[in-house]
Amino acid sequence: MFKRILIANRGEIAMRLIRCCREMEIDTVLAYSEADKDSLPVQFATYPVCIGPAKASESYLQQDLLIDVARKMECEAIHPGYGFLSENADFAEKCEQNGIIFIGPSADIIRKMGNKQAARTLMKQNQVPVAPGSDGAVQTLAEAEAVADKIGYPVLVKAAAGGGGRGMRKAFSKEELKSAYETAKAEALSAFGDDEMYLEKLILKPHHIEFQILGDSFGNIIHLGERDCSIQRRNQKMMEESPSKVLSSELRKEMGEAAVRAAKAAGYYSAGTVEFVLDQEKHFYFIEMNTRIQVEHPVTEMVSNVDLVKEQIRVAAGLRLNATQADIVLTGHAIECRINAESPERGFAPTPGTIEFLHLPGGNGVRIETAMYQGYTISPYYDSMVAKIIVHAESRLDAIRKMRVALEEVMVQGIDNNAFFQYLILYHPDYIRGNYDTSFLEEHMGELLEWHKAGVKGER
Amino acid sequence: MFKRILIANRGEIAMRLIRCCREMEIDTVLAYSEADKDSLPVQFATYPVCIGPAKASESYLQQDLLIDVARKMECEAIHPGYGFLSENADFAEKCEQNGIIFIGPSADIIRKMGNKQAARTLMKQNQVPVAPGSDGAVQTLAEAEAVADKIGYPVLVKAAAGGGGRGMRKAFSKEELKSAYETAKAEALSAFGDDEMYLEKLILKPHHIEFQILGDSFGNIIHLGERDCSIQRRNQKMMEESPSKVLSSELRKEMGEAAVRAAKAAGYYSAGTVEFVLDQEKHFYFIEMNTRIQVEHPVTEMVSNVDLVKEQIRVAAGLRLNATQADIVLTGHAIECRINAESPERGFAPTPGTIEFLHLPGGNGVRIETAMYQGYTISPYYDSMVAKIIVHAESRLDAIRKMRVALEEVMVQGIDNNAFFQYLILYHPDYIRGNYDTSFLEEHMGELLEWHKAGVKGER
Amino acid sequence: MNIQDVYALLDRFEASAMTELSLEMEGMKVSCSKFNGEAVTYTNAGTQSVSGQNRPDNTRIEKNTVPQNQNTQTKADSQEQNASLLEIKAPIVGTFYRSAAPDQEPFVQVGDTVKKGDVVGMIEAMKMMNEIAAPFDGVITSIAAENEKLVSFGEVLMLGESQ
Amino acid sequence: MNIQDVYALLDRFEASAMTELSLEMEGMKVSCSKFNGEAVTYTNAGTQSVSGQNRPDNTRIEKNTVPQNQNTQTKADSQEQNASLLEIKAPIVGTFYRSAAPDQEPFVQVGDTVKKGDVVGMIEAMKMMNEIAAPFDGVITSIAAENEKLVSFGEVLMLGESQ
Repeated sequence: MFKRILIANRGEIAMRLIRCCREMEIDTVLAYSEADKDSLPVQFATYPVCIGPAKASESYLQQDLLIDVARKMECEAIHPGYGFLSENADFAEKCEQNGIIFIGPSADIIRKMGNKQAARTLMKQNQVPVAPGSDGAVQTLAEAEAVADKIGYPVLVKAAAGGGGRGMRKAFSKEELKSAYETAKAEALSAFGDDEMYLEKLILKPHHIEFQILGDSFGNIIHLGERDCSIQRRNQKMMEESPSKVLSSELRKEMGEAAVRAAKAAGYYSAGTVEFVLDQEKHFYFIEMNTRIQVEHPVTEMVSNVDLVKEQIRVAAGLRLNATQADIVLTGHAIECRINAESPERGFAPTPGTIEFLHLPGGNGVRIETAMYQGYTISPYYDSMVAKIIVHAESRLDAIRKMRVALEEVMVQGIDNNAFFQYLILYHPDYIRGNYDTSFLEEHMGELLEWHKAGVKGER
Repeated sequence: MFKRILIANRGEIAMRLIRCCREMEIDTVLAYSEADKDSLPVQFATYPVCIGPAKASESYLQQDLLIDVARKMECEAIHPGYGFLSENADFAEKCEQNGIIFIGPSADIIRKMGNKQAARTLMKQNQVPVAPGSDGAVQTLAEAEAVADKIGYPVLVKAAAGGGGRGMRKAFSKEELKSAYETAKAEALSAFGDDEMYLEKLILKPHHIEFQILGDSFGNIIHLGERDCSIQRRNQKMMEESPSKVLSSELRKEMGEAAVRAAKAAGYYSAGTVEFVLDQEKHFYFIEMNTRIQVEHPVTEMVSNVDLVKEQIRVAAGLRLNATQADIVLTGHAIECRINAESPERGFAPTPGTIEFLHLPGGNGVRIETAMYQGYTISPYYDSMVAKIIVHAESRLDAIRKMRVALEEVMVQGIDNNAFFQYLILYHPDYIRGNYDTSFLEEHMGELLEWHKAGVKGER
Repeated sequence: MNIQDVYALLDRFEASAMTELSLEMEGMKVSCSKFNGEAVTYTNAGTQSVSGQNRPDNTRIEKNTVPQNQNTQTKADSQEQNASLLEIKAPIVGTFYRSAAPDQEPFVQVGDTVKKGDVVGMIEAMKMMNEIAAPFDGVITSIAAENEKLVSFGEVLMLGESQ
Repeated sequence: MNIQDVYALLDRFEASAMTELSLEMEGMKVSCSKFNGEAVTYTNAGTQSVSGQNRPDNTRIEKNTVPQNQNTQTKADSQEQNASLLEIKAPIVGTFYRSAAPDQEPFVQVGDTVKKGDVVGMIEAMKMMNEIAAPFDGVITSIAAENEKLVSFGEVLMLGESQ
């Protein structure tokens, strides 16, 4: 096992990693920016090293600097967390070249899954369903139109190199396709320097269902069930749960097997996530594979009793997976709420500032992941997610109730946050019934914001 | 199910009960003393009612007042928590007489188990091993001497009505027995108004092993495994774990069955605990049955995945137990540390005062039970236990490491506490090897206090 | 920052050679001045926000779910603020009655003059009626407790002003 | 910024020759005055220690397990406190060298006089050597960074005094 690893991240995930390393008796070097000098991870890391100014591009994204610090501090591995360099193939490659283990899959795998069109082709070859679309790149508008006629509207025009919604346009008719194709292509060229485009059937109101994967370097791959991440605002996940209420056990089995096939096709190892959309008729389609530990990983940890970060580190150190597929027993129901320093009433604008009073929930089946403390100043430089509250209970309804109680306890004075907004979601009849897809927040936003404003509690 | 219950307690257990009730959608009336007006439970209860001044005898122990408030606030039941009135048969009886459900067993059962000598006789009748001793009360010194000669020294002279160490004396020889018998008898008379005495073999350096019991009013009784509570300072538990390292699975089964027999013999229902001592030769003897929810109940909750408080409330409402013995699967290992506002360096003297900075651990497998917050003033009127930290991990060693990490994170500025002392225990070679009994703290106190003073970390 | 801190601050000011001091902090404002270490006058515009500072105020969520709680707290707190008012507090938890029987007149009304020892209400606790006596000579200026409702120990029942 | 800081400030004021003081900082405003003494302009030398007030200090446990951390923190803090000293800080994270090569003399020693722009050390980062130039004319009064050890971005390497 590693003696020392470098943590190339901040906030709650840095705390998660440091705690896990301490439990495994691994020393941590925390590479932090000047803006984070008063942060909790700096207090708890074995060796905190300030690597640069607040701007991520001058600190957390400084690949060579991070590798340099890792070498000088005699770290055997780097854990990138999520975001920042976690899915950067070049960084993973540089680590490899410098004899440092990148805790994640190889640069090759990251690259392979990074090209959406290539990943799509690989999946098709391995009987993992993908949304109907072009068989490869489409070179011209005429070609795009032909494909769209074949698969039927609406369609999605996508850049192979795309990500974060850029280089992507919807078209509901032939008329719309022309401008969609042209603007997406132009955007892809300017954003990624690569205008390879392809077409996909646009799934309306899909469910976002993802499967957690664990693999080792001996070719063992298992899945740990799914997470339903359909509660999203502008493609940003807000609340996740496991198991999903929309999956039958047959469908769960089928999708889980497809996820394992997908991971095997990629020669995958480490922790990873296979994302699917599920349409209204319960057809599922591969979307992409995330090659990092995800924000919402605790949801899976709660139902599976597997420490994903620990397994990820063990596998990176060359060990075999601790569990086989048969060992994985999922029990109860887990929900996660992401607490963001943002103001729902002001369009979810970030609200950096100093926390004047802090009380977070606790008790039976309540897990908190955060780097906040009373007196801490939330920096305007980084992500507004400041805490994750995860609950685990016997049934979905029990978990919903437990989460309500937990959210009622959240007191973060000094900054606005979205805890009350999340609380309201838990009282929405459609959420309670499990009758929601990725369009839920958009469709009910007006209603929820009205409740928020009025301070009412929904249907109770 | 109940619509509203009265919480007749304070601090962390009040929070535990309030959270559980909220999850069950039961309203709570919190009866609190004036000294607790700024406490967290007052903030979270549905209806906080101040019932009297700080002194427990004028508030938390005011039986008639509590029942009066419960009636006026239309509570169907009273949850007494632990301590205070939780094992007071008269109070349970008054509740019954006033049509209020006492959440716990009946007054009869409490009374039956409260007389140590009667409980002992009941156990013997039901093949539950008790320590060798007198067959009933001993009336004279001569009789005591005869019994002691038969069972062999050392012996324990005990008052039938005794408790908390009063009315109890050790005797290692016939010479010592005379004064032991006489002083214990006199003490019992003055303390309990009852000088019925009996004799028991004194078990030297025993393990304190207790089994968690759940029973319903339909006669179903199950056990949820044991807790090893041998880390004690002056008969006060400090750290508990489950499972116990000293039990083989055969012995666990045997003791579990004895515990169920014990509970059945008492006609028990509700949550309860059967306490045993285990001697150096692995013989176990019934000591007493606790008829309340205990401080250390979370340890069992973590390994059994059963919410004991919820089951206790369900059973009190007349429902059947949710689980049969076969449903109970114990997984992993759990440890609890009691964080006390006390100064190990000053003889564990209580340290009431204001919490100037507070940070408590979190993350995967870490559970916090507390009513503390930053700015809260710990009252000198009540128990010095201010938090419980419970961890759950795959193996005992994993749990020990997780607890170390958790304790390292504890920051309670403004008052001294025992977190560092607990931390040191976790580094003691004998603790790590599971080589400890109730004499552990006494034997190693000097060593631990020296480490504490030096601020060293044990064997790392 | 709580009222104890303010007291400590004022004590320091008092003991010092300072003649003027004003401080704004954490929602609290205080200003004071003195001549030759003699008379101290101060206006305190923010006791409430001060004493609440280190206590968890109910959040928005809390406000919605536990209105009774919130109200009770606020009521009690707001009256503790004004030290110039005289208070009649509940000596025991129980049901408060403004009159001796439902069909009778209330013991007192707002505006009534009371003498120390006059009965101003009753609290029924554990089936016993407890008379509440005015602890001052003065005029009742407001009645905070509701008839036939449970009042907490120490809860302010009425306010008055001395004459 | 908490009330203890305010007390400390007032004590300083009291002990000083100041007759008036006003300070606005971190949402706190204070002003005070006293008679006697001569006017002195007050400069705020304590920002750092004040802002550290709301940060979790390492506890005893923490101190034992993470001594490196604690030391680094303390070192940085204590030196940032004293505003009258001039600081030479690391412009990049990397290995600090006091001399151009192991067998050569250090660029500077304590007591040396430096001119702005003089090389006082080097930091090797990503296989590049970066010369550290003195940002002032003055005398080196102490050298905080250890030779051939990693220094953090912004870490104080040396202190000096202007002449």
